[in-house]
Amino acid sequence: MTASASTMSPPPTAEQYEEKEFGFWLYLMSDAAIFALLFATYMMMVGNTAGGLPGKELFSLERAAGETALLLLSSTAFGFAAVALSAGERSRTVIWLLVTFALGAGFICLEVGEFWGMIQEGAPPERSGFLSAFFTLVGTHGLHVSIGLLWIAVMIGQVLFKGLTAPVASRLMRLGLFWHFLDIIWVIIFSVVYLPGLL
Amino acid sequence: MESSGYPVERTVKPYLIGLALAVTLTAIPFALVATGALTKGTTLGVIVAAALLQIVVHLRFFLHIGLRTPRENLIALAFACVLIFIMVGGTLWIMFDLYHRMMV
Amino acid sequence: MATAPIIDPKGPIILAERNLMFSATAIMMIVILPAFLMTALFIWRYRGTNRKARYTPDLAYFWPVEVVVWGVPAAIILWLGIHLWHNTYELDPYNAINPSVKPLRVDVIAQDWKWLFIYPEQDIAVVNELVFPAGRPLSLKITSDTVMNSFMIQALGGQIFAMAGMQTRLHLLADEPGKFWGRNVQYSGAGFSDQQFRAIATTNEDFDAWVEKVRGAEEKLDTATYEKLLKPSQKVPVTYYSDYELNLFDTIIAKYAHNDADLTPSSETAEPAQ
Amino acid sequence: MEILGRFTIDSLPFYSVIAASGAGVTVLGGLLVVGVITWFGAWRYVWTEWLTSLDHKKIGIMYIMVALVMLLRGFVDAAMMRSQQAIAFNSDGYLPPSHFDQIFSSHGTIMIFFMAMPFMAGLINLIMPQQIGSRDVAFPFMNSISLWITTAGAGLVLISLVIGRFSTAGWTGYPPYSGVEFTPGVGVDYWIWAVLISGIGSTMSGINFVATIVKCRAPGMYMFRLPLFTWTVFVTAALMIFAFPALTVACTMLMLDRTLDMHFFTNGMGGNMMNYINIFWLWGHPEVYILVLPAFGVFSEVVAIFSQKRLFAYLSLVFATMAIAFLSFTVWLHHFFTMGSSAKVNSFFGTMTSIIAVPTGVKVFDWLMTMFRGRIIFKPPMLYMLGFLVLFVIGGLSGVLLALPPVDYVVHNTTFLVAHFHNVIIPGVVFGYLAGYMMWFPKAFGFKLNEKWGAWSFWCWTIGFILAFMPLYVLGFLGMPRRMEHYEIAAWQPHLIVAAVGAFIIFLGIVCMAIQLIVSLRDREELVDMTGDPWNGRSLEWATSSPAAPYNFAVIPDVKGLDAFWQMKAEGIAYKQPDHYEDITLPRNSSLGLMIGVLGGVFGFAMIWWIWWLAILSMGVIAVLIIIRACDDHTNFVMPASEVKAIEDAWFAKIAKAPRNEMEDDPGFAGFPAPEGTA
Ligand code: HEA
Ligand code: HEA
Ligand code: CUA
Ligand SMILES: [Cu+2]
Repeated sequence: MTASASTMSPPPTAEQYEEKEFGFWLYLMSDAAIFALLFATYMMMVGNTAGGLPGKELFSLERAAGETALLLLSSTAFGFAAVALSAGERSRTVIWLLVTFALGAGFICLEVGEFWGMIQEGAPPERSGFLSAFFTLVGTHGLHVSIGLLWIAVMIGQVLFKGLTAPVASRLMRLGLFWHFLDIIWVIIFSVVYLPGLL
Repeated sequence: MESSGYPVERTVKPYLIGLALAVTLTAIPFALVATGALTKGTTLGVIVAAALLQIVVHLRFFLHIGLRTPRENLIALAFACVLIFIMVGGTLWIMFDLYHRMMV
Repeated sequence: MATAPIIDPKGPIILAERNLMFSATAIMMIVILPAFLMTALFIWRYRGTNRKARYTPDLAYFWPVEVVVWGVPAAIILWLGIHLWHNTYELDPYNAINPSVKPLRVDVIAQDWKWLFIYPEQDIAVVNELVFPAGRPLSLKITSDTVMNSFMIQALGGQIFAMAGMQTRLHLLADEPGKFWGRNVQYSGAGFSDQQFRAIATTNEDFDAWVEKVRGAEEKLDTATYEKLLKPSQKVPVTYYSDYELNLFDTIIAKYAHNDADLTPSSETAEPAQ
Repeated sequence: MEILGRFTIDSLPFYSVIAASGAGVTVLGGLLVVGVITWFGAWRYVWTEWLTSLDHKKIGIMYIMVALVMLLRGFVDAAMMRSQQAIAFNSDGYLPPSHFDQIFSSHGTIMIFFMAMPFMAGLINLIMPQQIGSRDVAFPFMNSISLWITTAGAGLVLISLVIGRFSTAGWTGYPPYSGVEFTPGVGVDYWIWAVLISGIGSTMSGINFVATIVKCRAPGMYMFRLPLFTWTVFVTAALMIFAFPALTVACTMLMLDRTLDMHFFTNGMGGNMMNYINIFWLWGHPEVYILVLPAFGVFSEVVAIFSQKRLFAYLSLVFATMAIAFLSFTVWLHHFFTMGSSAKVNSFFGTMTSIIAVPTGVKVFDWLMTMFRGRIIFKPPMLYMLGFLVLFVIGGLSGVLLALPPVDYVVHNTTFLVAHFHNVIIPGVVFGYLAGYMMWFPKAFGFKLNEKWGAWSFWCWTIGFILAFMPLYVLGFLGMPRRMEHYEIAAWQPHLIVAAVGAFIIFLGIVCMAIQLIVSLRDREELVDMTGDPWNGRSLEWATSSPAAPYNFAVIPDVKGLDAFWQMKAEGIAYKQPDHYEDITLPRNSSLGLMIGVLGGVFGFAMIWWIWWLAILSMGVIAVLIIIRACDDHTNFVMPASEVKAIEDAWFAKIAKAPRNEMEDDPGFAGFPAPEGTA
């Protein structure tokens, strides 16, 4: 396009935010399909321990409960950030985002610890089909959470530097969708992986 | 699922309700597994039911899916549910059928 | 050795499979031929230069046409679906062919790039040659000690995959003595093109004679010989083994066992809703 | 850790003359392009007008150029296979197995992922926003990322010619053969990463197209007024969103098996290769309809325009499209009937498969009914349409035969299957896209394509196709497996020779298309399309100028019904210049999409060769670039009304002195005369 006639760009319209939100929603649906197939694979492969340790001896109910609590609280904390955002309160938004971040980071720490412990116990992903499926499924969720953390950090920066402008607010709303979506995935993870595994 | 940059008026209330429900629906299956109070089959049933309910709770109170949600988002969600059901259900059906035919 | 099973089926399985194909093709002609005819006719009749033909630029809907256009194909597919269902059950390769006749059991192992046939009742093993009496059902258990293969003797019937750690079944029957061509049809690497074997249907007497001949072979298929045989090799000549290691077939499957525990759906929860 | 991962000097293709010359041609081709651009001093132009452009029309054209380049490669592969098989009776031919298997793998991969998919994405990008009366797609920047990472995937396939080797596991990459145990080396990794990367691009395209069609329609353009091409795009894009995750999962797990020694699909250790096949086809089957549905859309437009008649049974066609799309998710097992599933499973999936014939048949007959009582004009797009009608039906018939499990047991993995899918893909997909290419070319470049050479290309394609693939049905009955490098059965050879001749005639068809392009470029003055509506079209893309202005529509049209533009012409409200214009907001160029694409390619390359530092570095930079973009609130610019007015005035001046619409000169013409000029 010719550069001849560019004035400053106007603010996006309400429809454009709606488009973005819809697009992001579609992405989440697509991502849900990825997780669904990982779940299906895991369900098929739980028994394929190839003589290695099964889930019963690897998982810990306390740790799973701790991870669940952290993630659930961070989801709620994000909700409070959204409330602050809709009230236009910048510093309260930032504070709640920080809380969300901290809780999410705590979740990642627990999970990394869990993975590390399993590897130490002689149950790394290359030990059996079951462990490959476990690490891939739970690890993919963890990777998403990590990306979410990075995104939260970026958004904290944006709120601080740009304020609660319309584009920033719209990005925060999409981040919220993402974060709550990961919580749903986690609910399925503990219901499919940890609880039946420990039963 | 808001349409303009700013979210519509949000209150703390749905989040608190959601949190309370989610905590309950998590605590029940965890407690059952921890205590072994019920038989294996029943516990599994409860786990599945609690998970499904909790998904609905999250969708309702955290993602604010509801009647005000734009219709196309709901259609996309419903379509996703159907397809995921086909993909996961089909996969499990096929794979366990093959398993029974081959691992004798 | 290649015969087109379509023209010249050599056994009841392939005959049934072929007949299904013929009747399906025939029934589909009910819609396929009109499609051709209409195309030809409309091209000719409604060519732009033909000013005599009627021209109705706004004709966009006529419900009887829609009824026919949905209804006739649906009826054909209904017919086809019934036959499909019926024949798939009938021709399930796991089905024993004629339960009143005792089949000949052969265990088949795919290797890179050859086929090993074990005759558990005769206590012999053969590479790249499958001999069996005509008129007596052949009951095959098939596995692979390498990548996925697919076993097919097209003159007698369809194929089935051979996979490590798993066992598939195939039942075939040759009407008359003859020599057929069998091979792997699933790409398996450099030696794929030559991964073929002779399938020979004989008379009962010839079969017994052949078994005696193999029993007289010097080599036995013990673990060491098997390991040697397993190494990738191409264009392997027919080899006879007068005896083989006990439970060889099951040992090969067990090598790749997933787990001792049973893999049943019971230990899983239902599918996630989304 | 080695700084270059597992790269060694042996990775260069000096092991065989053929491989080395392939590499040489690839490198030379690249150098040639760079040389030509430099020679004309066009870098600046190429950079600002094309590479960094976010204009959907230009992105569309670039997609098609990628498809064109890859088509050459895919065709060379096909020609090599055909000639090898023609001579390899009782001899080894000229290709060793280790080369032949790379060729069928790269042919299948390229044709599906890097020829058909980009061609499709290109046509969609070019036309769909104009058909719905929009100024752009919903997410122009993401569109550019999709383009460039698809191109990066294609680049990886090309690089595999020069550095290392390509996969030998076919386009389906079945484990355990594709696992490290049986195929160590980089080949399969090239395949995995090329497919994974471009697959992500396709998922993003799918999201983009759905969002565009849902959110960016002109006022009055209700869903049930969408032109049929747009409908098929919508459905295809929805399939892309939900099918590509399966490909991503299958390939990722295979990659984890190969790279991190996991055991998803290995022999033993708890691996289960059947699951790969299951998940792969969970994508693979919808994929073939992803390819063919937009082609059906093109045919629906072509048949109405060139029969000069309204499309027959619009609603039926829409519902048939939806039915095909939905059913395509319920049939995937038909690709592995022979794996040993029980009769219950096989007959369920067989039945679901044959049901697809019903909505497809509805389409065929509704297209025929569109021709009924029409005035058919035999321009090249219509020729392709007619060729499709006749030939595709045969391919569909063989598909239904394959859907019968007992029949499939006999012909699965034989050339009968190869014949089936070329028989649906070439008349269906390729003819469809070529018809679209010839019909919409003026929309992209402002002049029409030579029709004589177009007709010749059609005849070569059709005759060549029949000769090249009908013998394969026979060969399938003669038991010839697919992927055979040589054979010992004399009865096969005559058929294979005929097939080779057929491939050569197809090649002539492609030559005709090249000539057509050159001749048309030369005669572009005569072939110029002044009105923007060279075929007396029906939908909104014909309401814009050719090529369309950056904003497509200076004033967003108000849609009153089906065949929106036709209606405007009928009511005489087309080509009315409004008395004033408004400022128009458009996306600003961005080089980030290109950079992300290039870095995505680098990342894939690093993962293939285990150059971990480079992988981390390129991923890191991609993350930074995305963050930069995510913090940018000024991604648009405004084109002032005065500039819009200037562009529009020039177009209306052109319309005013437009020669008679050339459709009018056709003896069969029956529609509206071209506009006399502006009011
Ligand atoms: C889109 C898919 C596509 C297309 C178009 C083709 C086209 C052709 N293919 Fe095929 N082919 C496959 C997909 C395709 N193929 C697949 C998936 C496999 C399986 C691979 C495997 O085994 O794993 C295969 C395998 C395959 C084999 C191997 C068979 C075997 O296993 O033994 C052979 C053998 O000769 C073959 C031949 C040909 C020939 C001669 C053509 C030619 O006739 C046609 C030449 C076509 C073109 C050159 C493209 C046309 C496009 C244009 C002309 C675009 C023009 C663009 C613009 C003008 C902008 N193909
Ligand atoms: C664009 C691509 C495309 C399309 C449109 C189709 C269309 C169909 N395909 Fe095909 N198929 C492929 C591409 C495609 N296929 C590829 C690439 C492979 C193999 C890949 C590989 O292994 O490498 C394959 C393989 C394949 C198999 C697996 C075979 C095997 O591996 O052994 C099967 C089996 O069911 C099948 C069936 C069908 C059917 C029933 C249709 C139907 O949709 C066809 C419907 C159309 C008609 C029937 C004609 C028109 C209708 C009428 C005129 C009237 C109504 C007709 C009746 C009532 C009968 N296909
Ligand atoms: Cu997209 Cu407006
Ligand atoms: Cu299919």
